[in-house]
Amino acid sequence: MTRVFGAAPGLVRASLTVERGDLLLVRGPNGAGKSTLLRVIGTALAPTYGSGAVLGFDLALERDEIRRRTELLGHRTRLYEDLTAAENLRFACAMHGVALSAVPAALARVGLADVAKERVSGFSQGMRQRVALARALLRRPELLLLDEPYAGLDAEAKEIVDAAIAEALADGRTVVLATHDLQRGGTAARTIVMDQGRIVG
Amino acid sequence: MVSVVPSLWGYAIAGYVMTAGAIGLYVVALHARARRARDRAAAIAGRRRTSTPP
Amino acid sequence: MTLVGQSVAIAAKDLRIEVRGRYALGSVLPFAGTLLVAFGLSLGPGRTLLAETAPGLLWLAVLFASVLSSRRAYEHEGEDGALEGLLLAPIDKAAVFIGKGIAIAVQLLALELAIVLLVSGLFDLSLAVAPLTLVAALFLGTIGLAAVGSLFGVLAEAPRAREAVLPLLVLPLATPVLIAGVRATALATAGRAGEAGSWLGLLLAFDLVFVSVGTLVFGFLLEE
Amino acid sequence: MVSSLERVAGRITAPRGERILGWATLVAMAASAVMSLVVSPPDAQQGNAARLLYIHVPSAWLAYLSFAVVFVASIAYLATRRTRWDRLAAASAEVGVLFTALAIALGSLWGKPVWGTWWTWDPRITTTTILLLIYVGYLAVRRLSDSPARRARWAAVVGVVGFLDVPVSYLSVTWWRGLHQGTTIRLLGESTIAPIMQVALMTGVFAFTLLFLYLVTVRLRLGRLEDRAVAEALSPRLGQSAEALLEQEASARG
Repeated sequence: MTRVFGAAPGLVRASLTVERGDLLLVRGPNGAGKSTLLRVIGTALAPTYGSGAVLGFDLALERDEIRRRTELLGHRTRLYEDLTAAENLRFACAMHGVALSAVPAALARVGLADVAKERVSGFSQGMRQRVALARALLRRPELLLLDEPYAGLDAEAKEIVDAAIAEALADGRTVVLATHDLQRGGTAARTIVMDQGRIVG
Repeated sequence: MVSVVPSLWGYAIAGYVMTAGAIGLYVVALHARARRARDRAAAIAGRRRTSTPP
Repeated sequence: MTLVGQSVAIAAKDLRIEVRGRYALGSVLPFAGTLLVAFGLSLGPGRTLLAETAPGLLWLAVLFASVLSSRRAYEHEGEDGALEGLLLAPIDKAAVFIGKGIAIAVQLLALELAIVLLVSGLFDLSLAVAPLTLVAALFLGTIGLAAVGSLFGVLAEAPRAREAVLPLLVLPLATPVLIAGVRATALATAGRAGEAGSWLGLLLAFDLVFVSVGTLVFGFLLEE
Repeated sequence: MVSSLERVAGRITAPRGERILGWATLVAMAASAVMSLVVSPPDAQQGNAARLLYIHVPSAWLAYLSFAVVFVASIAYLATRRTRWDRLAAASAEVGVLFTALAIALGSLWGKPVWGTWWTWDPRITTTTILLLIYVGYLAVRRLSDSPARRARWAAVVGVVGFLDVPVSYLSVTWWRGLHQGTTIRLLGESTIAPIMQVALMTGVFAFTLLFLYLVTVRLRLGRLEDRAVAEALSPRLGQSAEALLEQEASARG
């Protein structure tokens, strides 16, 4: 699977297979192509050359099937500033066909139950990451793609992320975790290292 | 009185000169851009062949 | 969730953000008001000329308001990359086009209410003569402008998009709406509403073309 | 059917084919010039200004022909994602802008002696002006994105929507124009033009069409060279010829 965009190739040669139910850890310096790899797997970015299959569905032709079963958590929170935390999640429910009743529980899990009615514009970066995490937990995606989920989080929030990963793995669901955080990802079944758009380790 | 047919050659000439000029300039520009693009591709390819070890 | 359900959810979200941000009330309406006063200053103070050009001035204000509202509809998606969220949702991308179109249309209709009142006050446009035809013209024109704005507003979010790309795209394409809208409005306010039928038909044709084609091709604009 | 079309197109665009087309265009244009300026008589009322007919009508014809080519190429690109359709759309659009502008300039130049003013909102010229603005919008959209695939997709959408807008615009302008002044004085003049003039006009349309083919062919070659230059800069990392990779993208999607 090769992905080149603009003049600078973001990801040159990456052939990769992940077993279901595994935790894959992706290491590498900033700009090594980790985000690009995750965005291509999560169908946020179409590969310029080459092809791939995620959860058995073709990357180019069956994107909606992949999107139904995948959640991509990137450093951009994709939230609406003028909406409250609850409203952001309720909209996500409408888009993904999830019952609205799941919202309170998801917010509670990330410790934001008390600010559910407040607008995201007043939130700190850490709180926004938590709302994005809550949105990811709204449904039980078969494939969880986490791109630097720990960035900007306090210790307590990092625990929540670990708990979410552990829960997903317990359910036999797959997680791909890209992070610098060396203390995290201990239980990874496989680790790959990336540098300048290539998988080197 | 013979109706004098207005010659109005001026307008016709102006139109033809403008058209010929515009088309001529465009053709020249196209060929120039084509030559420049070919040279740029050749230059890059040349540099690449010399820089990568055989 | 059906296409309709998704579209309504997106429209509701857009309108809630719009009400919270009060962009239409806060900046588009003042802009339209300034525009109308400027028209008056440039064409006035002779009342007859102003009364004659009033339909044109009204629709010019509506046209520019539609461009501003369309850009705004996608601008608030861009803040934290929310547009990518819509791309990743397993929904029919046409729902984004329709949902945003509805939101833009609703805002435009609200703005038009104010613009019409302003124009009738400033330029003696007689609204009571054939209100039904006038409302029909505004409604059909708004659907057309919302469709074009919803379709190309997403391009204004492109990394290298300059301010002018949206008006440059929308205004030429919206020529039929401008012409038919102005003619229908002029006929309605001049008591010759009976003759406005053909213009309303033209507006309807424009709407059908743009809503259907927009629904078909919008996915290509959003796709990564 | 499409592949045979592409084979024919392949032969035309080979360098030798381009040169032959070039010479044929030159001969046809010369013949058209002789017919228009020498052989056909001046018009009874408009004198020699009427000779503008032989370049104004072919230019306007090319303006609409090229946008129709952009329309078809845009649909073909959206359906197949092959970069050659996008290149054809871009080539036809660029050539089209030139002839649209020429048609408008010639139309108003011709209007001056006939109507006494440069611009009279004649329905056809006004619609052609709207067409020019839509083209300018199309070319602006082509400069919006850095990723070739995205640029091609966005341009294709504008190519499709823009083309569908033209008939509705023409209708609205014609109705709008028709209100103020009976039947507009048709540029061609009410009387059917003399047979010799019709032959001159046909020669002009034929010559301009050949010219269009030639210009698009050269512009296509330029498009390929420019894409290769970009791909060449990337290809060392990929170790394969860029052209093969660009086509692989299409088959992977197909």
